[in-house]
Amino acid sequence: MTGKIGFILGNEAIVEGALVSGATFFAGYPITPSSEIAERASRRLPQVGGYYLQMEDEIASIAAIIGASIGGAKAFTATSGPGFSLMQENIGLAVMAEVPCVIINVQRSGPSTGLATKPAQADIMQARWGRHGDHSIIAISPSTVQECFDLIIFAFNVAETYRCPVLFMADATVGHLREGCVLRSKDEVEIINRKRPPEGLDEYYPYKADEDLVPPMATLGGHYLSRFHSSSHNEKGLPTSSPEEAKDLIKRLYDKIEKNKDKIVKYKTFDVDGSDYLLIAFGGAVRAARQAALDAKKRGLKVGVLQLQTVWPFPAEYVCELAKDKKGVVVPEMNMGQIIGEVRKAVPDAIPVVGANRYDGEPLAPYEIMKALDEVLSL
Amino acid sequence: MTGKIGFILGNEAIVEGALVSGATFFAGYPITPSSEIAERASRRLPQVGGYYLQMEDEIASIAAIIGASIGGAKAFTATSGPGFSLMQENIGLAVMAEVPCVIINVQRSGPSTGLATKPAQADIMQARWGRHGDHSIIAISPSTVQECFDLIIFAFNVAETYRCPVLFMADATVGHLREGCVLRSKDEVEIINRKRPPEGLDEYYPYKADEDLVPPMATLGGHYLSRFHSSSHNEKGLPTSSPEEAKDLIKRLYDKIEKNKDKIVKYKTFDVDGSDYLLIAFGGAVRAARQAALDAKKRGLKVGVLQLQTVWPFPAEYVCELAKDKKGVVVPEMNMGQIIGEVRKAVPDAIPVVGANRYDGEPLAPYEIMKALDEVLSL
Amino acid sequence: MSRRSKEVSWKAFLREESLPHQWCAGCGYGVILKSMLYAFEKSGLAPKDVVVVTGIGCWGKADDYLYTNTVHVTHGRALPIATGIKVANPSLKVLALMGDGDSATIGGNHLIHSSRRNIDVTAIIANNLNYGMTGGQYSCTTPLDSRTSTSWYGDPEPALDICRLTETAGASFVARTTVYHVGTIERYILMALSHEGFSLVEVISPCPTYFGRYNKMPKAPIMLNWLKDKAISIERAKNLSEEELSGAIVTGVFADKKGHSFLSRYNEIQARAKKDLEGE
Amino acid sequence: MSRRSKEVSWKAFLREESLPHQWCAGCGYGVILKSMLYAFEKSGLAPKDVVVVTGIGCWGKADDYLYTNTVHVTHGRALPIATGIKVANPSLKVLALMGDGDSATIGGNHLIHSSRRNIDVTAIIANNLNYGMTGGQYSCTTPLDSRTSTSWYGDPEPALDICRLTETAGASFVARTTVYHVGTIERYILMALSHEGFSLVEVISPCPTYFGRYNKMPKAPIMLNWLKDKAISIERAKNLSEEELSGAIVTGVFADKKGHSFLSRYNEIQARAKKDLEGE
Amino acid sequence: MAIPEGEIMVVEGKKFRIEMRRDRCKGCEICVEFCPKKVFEADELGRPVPVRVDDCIGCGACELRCPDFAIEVKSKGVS
Amino acid sequence: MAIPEGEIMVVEGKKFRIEMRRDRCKGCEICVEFCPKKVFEADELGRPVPVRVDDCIGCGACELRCPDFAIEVKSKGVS
Amino acid sequence: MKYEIIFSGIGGQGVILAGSLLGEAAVSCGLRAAQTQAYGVSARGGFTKTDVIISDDEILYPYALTPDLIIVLAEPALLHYLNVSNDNCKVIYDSSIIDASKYDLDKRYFGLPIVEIAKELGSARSANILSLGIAASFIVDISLEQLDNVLEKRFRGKILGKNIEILRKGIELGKSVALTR
Amino acid sequence: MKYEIIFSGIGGQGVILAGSLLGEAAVSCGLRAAQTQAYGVSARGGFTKTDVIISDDEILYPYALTPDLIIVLAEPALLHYLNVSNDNCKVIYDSSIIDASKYDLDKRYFGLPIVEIAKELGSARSANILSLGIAASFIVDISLEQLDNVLEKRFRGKILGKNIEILRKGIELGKSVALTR
Ligand SMILES: Cc1ncc(C[n+]2csc(CCOP(=O)(O)OP(=O)(O)O)c2C)c(N)n1
Ligand SMILES: Cc1ncc(C[n+]2csc(CCOP(=O)(O)OP(=O)(O)O)c2C)c(N)n1
Ligand code: SF4
Ligand code: SF4
Ligand code: SF4
Ligand code: SF4
Repeated sequence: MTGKIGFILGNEAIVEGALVSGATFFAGYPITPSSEIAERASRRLPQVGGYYLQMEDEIASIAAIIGASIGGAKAFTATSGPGFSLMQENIGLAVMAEVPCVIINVQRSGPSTGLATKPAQADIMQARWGRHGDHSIIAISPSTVQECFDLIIFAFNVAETYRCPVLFMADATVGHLREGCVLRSKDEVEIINRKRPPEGLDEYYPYKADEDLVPPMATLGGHYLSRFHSSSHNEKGLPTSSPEEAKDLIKRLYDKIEKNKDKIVKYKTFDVDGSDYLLIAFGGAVRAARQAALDAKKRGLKVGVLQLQTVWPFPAEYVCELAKDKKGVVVPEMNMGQIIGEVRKAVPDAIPVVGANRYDGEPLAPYEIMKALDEVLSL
Repeated sequence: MTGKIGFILGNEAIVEGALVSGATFFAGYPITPSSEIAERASRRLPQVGGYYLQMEDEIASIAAIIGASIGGAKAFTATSGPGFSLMQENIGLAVMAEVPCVIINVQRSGPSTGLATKPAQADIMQARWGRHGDHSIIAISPSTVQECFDLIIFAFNVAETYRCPVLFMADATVGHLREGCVLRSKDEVEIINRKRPPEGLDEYYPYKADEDLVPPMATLGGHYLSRFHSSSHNEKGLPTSSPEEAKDLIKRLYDKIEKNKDKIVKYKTFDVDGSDYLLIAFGGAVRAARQAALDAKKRGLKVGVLQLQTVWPFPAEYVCELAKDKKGVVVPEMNMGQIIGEVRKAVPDAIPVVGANRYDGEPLAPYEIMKALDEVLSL
Repeated sequence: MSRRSKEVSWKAFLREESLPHQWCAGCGYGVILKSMLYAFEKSGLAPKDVVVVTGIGCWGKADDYLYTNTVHVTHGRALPIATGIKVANPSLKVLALMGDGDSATIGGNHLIHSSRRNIDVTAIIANNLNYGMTGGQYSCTTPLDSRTSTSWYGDPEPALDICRLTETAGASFVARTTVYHVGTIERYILMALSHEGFSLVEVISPCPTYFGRYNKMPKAPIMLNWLKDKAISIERAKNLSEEELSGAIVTGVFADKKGHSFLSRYNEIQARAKKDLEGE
Repeated sequence: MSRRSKEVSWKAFLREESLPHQWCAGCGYGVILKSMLYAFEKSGLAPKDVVVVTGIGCWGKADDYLYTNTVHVTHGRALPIATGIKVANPSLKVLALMGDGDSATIGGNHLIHSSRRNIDVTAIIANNLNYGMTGGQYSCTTPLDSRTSTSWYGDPEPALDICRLTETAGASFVARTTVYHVGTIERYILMALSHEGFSLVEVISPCPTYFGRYNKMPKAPIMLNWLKDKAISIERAKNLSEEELSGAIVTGVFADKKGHSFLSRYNEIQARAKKDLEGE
Repeated sequence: MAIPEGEIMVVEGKKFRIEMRRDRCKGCEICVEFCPKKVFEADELGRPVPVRVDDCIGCGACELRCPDFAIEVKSKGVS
Repeated sequence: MAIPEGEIMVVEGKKFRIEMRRDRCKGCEICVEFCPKKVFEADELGRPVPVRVDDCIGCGACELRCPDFAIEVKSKGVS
Repeated sequence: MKYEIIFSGIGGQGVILAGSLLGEAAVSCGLRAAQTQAYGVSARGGFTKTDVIISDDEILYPYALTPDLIIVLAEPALLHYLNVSNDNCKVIYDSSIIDASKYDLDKRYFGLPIVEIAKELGSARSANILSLGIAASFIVDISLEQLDNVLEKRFRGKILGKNIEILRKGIELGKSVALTR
Repeated sequence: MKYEIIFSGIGGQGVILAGSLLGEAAVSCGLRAAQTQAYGVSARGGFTKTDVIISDDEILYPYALTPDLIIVLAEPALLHYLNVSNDNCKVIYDSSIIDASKYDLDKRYFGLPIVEIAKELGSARSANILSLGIAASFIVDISLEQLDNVLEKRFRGKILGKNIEILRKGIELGKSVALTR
């Protein structure tokens, strides 16, 4: 499969991208609209010597990929809202024990069972805050089938680089979209693997971080003994209740994401230079946003689009930088307004920020964004 | 137990308050530092003809209280971080199916297993955003043992009034604190019970709301047939995939909380009139904040305290109103800074907002708040 | 034959206006639903006395077609929710309708602990040997090596025997039949409804759309005949070796024990507690 | 007696510097830990080949005292995590150490599905008949009517028989003993370690601090003698009625079946898949 | 052709009357297969028609087995 | 009195030597109860002392049963 | 160049397959294509549709806003498209299974006996392939060769042969309609 | 009037009980009281402590910031309180089980053979009640009657009698220390 173009589903492109990343382990529990990921993974992984595990539920699924990653594999799971909610506790485990893995949420309309087959982007705040305890998290969101492929590779790369779970927040509009997609080969993309400790150490401290705040991860069954821990622990991986050690750990886990934001945050801009208005969107909503910007151009308006490929950590400084000389900002989302809260925090009070929201299970349309833009124009 | 004073744990006061509220059903799974709630409930409930169920896990626990509430009981559960994370999916069910119930989270230090016996307030953003899909939620937080008693009654009352789950966000500093507490009797407090449909309707529509946006809840086994539904549903409680109906439902569920904010938001102020600085805190941190304000007074500073007894919905307008003529705001929290984000959104850009945070498992101390106040002074 | 209606007619429990139902052509769920309605009729229950809790799955849509109290919940959680309802309101007859995925895969923990607790709830498990709702993936009951949408090369996991498991865990009434053996469905459900303690009826059901299609049985009649061929009564099974039984569907009543339901035990707890309170 | 060390000495697996351990006086967990170390020694394994996954609970603290690879996870999830490790890295010997609450109450679903899957992992369940870590609440294995910190008036729920349940679910090696029968712990663990497929050893352990104290056995020796009295070998149990067995602790090997572990089955899947790929 | 909702096709036999709600029938052919007297035959769209209704012995198998509440067999004595 | 860490109490018997890590011992009295020769007796704080070490037959029960890695029984032939 | 095409019908008719084959052929011809699908209880006979956008430029919004062509294979689907806004849109419905006389359809609506023709050509189930041909005929830039190619990837043996034949018939039919454009 | 008192020791010594009895007695006397506890692996012999704040006014911060009295029943606890900042604080440690000679303690530290005295009075396990008495002696507003009352609620029979006696001995001891204040 070298560089060939496929006309495939976003969900399928995710699997192909994961394979190129070197993923050999998938564990999941089917759920609409993510099931094609499981289905393709079940067929593709054993072909390449990998494993597809269908677990008894989503808790077991996230647990199994954490285990597989500890065991040395690149591992991923896929789910949607209800399953994502069930995974929260153990996403926290991956954060605390510093286990790289990728969790895909193909978002559908909620709350609860909601409209099980219909798209939404209403789990994006949950991605940030869904589990207990202080921590930061990485979330990435694709808007095209090609991005499903390219960004899942990026997701695996950052997971491996920062020894942490990465949330891949797709949605049903992209997961169930078929488009042409260049299926790049391993040689055509950058693949990052987890940092290993140097050989010949007297003692390997599994949680002793390098300057990048990330501790090297030893190969299980290799020369060093490894320890992984869900409680507050010291550098040796032994539990501690020392306030200092506890604080240092939480702070490092937070900082290794926040202080490396530059490298984690990925975005795209369209016509932002010299534009008067800015649309800020992520995932499926980007498509409508770009169409709306084009339509607005026909009306003589200068509208730029900022696509957040990385949603968390949120690039507040960059958003502020980009927005501060605009006349107004519109935030199109397929939810009641979630990321708009971050935009509002980032953007100076003086600049109007208006949402273009849809939460009835239907994809957001360009005209709705235009309406929001008109609202901004009228302010 | 009429109006007598007990010297009891916050966790115990919660159970006594729940009993006064008329709660007859508890289902839970033990976890530090909430277990005394289960323990006391297991002893007290059968004494009054109620039921204590120890379920197989926290998912079953929240499910059982949802069932019990549907069955007609006032029901509650108690947990801490890991269990709270596991409950998220079915808290969403209670939101969607509109089932009144109270979920107590005695917060401890995370993420993951963290410092299992030590206090924190780091699940408060999770309380707001922990589950998938758009919705609003109510969260209440006590700062004294007396408030454990009084506010749990309030929690049951709002749950019953608005037919929704209410999150009672205590923390280990309060749950494991013993203080004198007036154990008021049923006659001394206001007890609200769920609204029932009028008799003699031709057909009862289980999800047809009154003007207050809340649908009356029929007695199960009574005259009308009831329907409860986790998917998008119409007024009859039948599933729908109509975008209009889906939207109306989500919007109503959101509005019934947000538009009734006045009645749901409960707070206390201390010396805010004429003060130059404002401390905004909730739960256990209030104690340190009030001490710090007192200490500051000795230094000649005028510092007021706003205690958010209701944290969600967040009273942004009121916070803005109160803060807008202050020289600065400090937000003390036993976390890395969570509610401060809401305060920042609410308060005009010009007013400095500084956090006083502690997240090493130790309770926040007054001097740490003083330090933050000094930082504000220096701005 | 139209049914003899001594009590409330089965039709009173059916939301006819919701028909045709959304199940596929040849899906066995309509048959199970109808059998349950027949059992309701015979049970002497009125719609308002009945609470049907459904999980998520094709079978979980059964509540759409019912005029009883209905509670449509999250995937896997029907049993603990039914438990709460029953305990809070013991006068109601509470049923939990679950697919095999719902009850035994994601919901397996609640299944064993409900069995152990012997909670006074009736579980009706429609086992179509795969996940119908999400497109035919394998389930914990999918026969070893079967093809499904996630086991293109065969399912590497052996199937769970729901009846043996729940019996071992302590369920006091356990029975299994198939949609082919249609008359027994009603009979077992009726027995379950009158049982005190946890009762469970598992009905193996054809899913021609997925399980059938993936396994060379694309039409309902073929699947029904397959069920007929695979079925062995529990009495006959007793004299067969494990090998002879491999792949068979053992049908019949696995357990039917009286007494000591959760509620009866909890009554004692309450009595002791009240004494304790008086003694305080 | 100091141990004959043919292979790596058991002491090489022990983090002596972490002693004294945090378990209470008389807690049986130290004995189980030591027996496991002896089994490690005899197994011929080296510390780096061993991965011990622990859940949350008193027994879940065992990793603090081990020089092996250790993975301390969330409550109830040791088995699926162990599953992931083993599948990703089949050359490792993967153990899951769990309490009764961890393994069978909150973790019950993983327990039955790991059994069914016959995943090549060894589960060592320390069953102290209650939740030690959180202060002695009842568990799914607490004997009916026992007093605990949440069953002041007696536990209304019957106890789960972990061995019978997992055997029924498909576990291929299942054995139970008690801390009183100390020699058998090492023996069963050694058998489990050399078993292909899912192996499980349940050890009933005294918790004098909680279960003992609440049930008139506040000291370890009393509890050990109680275990001795309650124990009946599986051979003897075969000839006893259900009534005679009520309250007894049946010990011995419940299942020891060869072949068809998950990994061996998945190897076949991969072989078929590779053919499919070539055929594409 | 779409079948109007609620329309009942009544086919009278010698002893029994078969009433079919064809708007509910999905053509699974269970009745065709399991009628012991082979009363039904599938039409071109796979929908059963009781072509040999006179052979009907009123066993009710089709009614019982129809998953779609589409068949009722009525004894002609009763209305 | 606190027992210094790591200090080993060695009691020599005729055939066997009992080494006790009293800093690890928690006084559960299992060794006292289960020694077939009743070699141990509990001191005032409940900590076992091998008072009849000469009776020791080297069965190792105390070592095996001690949950705290506090006892080793050594044959005097071996070092 | 940009086309917005909708295939609609009920679950089981294979309209989504038709859409994906069209998109795939377009991509093989060097065009861009995006195909969305509305999931419902589709496997169980409910309304289904797929939007196919084909363009020589980047496709931004992937849903049909101003469809150029709508193919309707069942009555419930027709109900969805009774009020199409685009004046230039053609709506082709299967007159062999839809009685359109009760609707007041303007000249944008054409009835073709799709299932009947497919049946005549040997397979009523290939109505979707006939529809594919009809749709393909509207897009000059899609070559017959690539259409054959995608069919070859999807089908084997006798069915493949049938479908190749049916595809051609569809293109023919489509052209006859296009003439009235 | 405000007192900050800390009882400390290791798990199993009942220091938390002592604290809660003191608080309860205070509340019964119409005072305010707050009692916190540090949980650790306390049931398993680790360090435990409880802060008891007693005041006639509302208690804001419930932790002892400037303790007036610290009672130390085990060596690991003493280590926590070697550097108390408050000049007026008294630290009373159990000299029968702590060898304080290795520490350089100033005059705020007093050794009392608490366990030994308790043992003499019949129950080494009642060292916590002795401590309760010591602490109570420092707070004039707590009446002996209420202290007896809370003991009566907690204990029965012979143990109650013993504890009432031990309590009195504690108060006596406390007073003797207070004299040096
Ligand atoms: C937490 C969660 N996980 C997954 C799903 C997706 N899902 C819906 S139904 C189902 C399984 C259906 O199988 P089964 O329970 O056997 O019922 P059937 O549809 O076969 O009747 C799944 C996996 C969900 N709704 N919620
Ligand atoms: C999700 C979750 N729920 C609850 C807890 C609290 N908890 C910790 S250990 C434990 C039970 C301990 O019992 P068991 O597993 O039998 O082990 P033991 O302590 O008795 O050895 C519980 C309920 C937790 N840590 N996580
Ligand atoms: S998918 Fe299977 S189980 Fe679901 S309705 Fe269709 S035939 Fe029935
Ligand atoms: S509480 Fe029980 S299980 Fe836990 S360490 Fe103590 S004796 Fe052992
Ligand atoms: S059994 Fe029923 S649904 Fe099936 S073909 Fe016959 S009448 Fe139609
Ligand atoms: S068995 Fe061990 S811990 Fe117990 S008393 Fe004897 S030496 Fe001490």
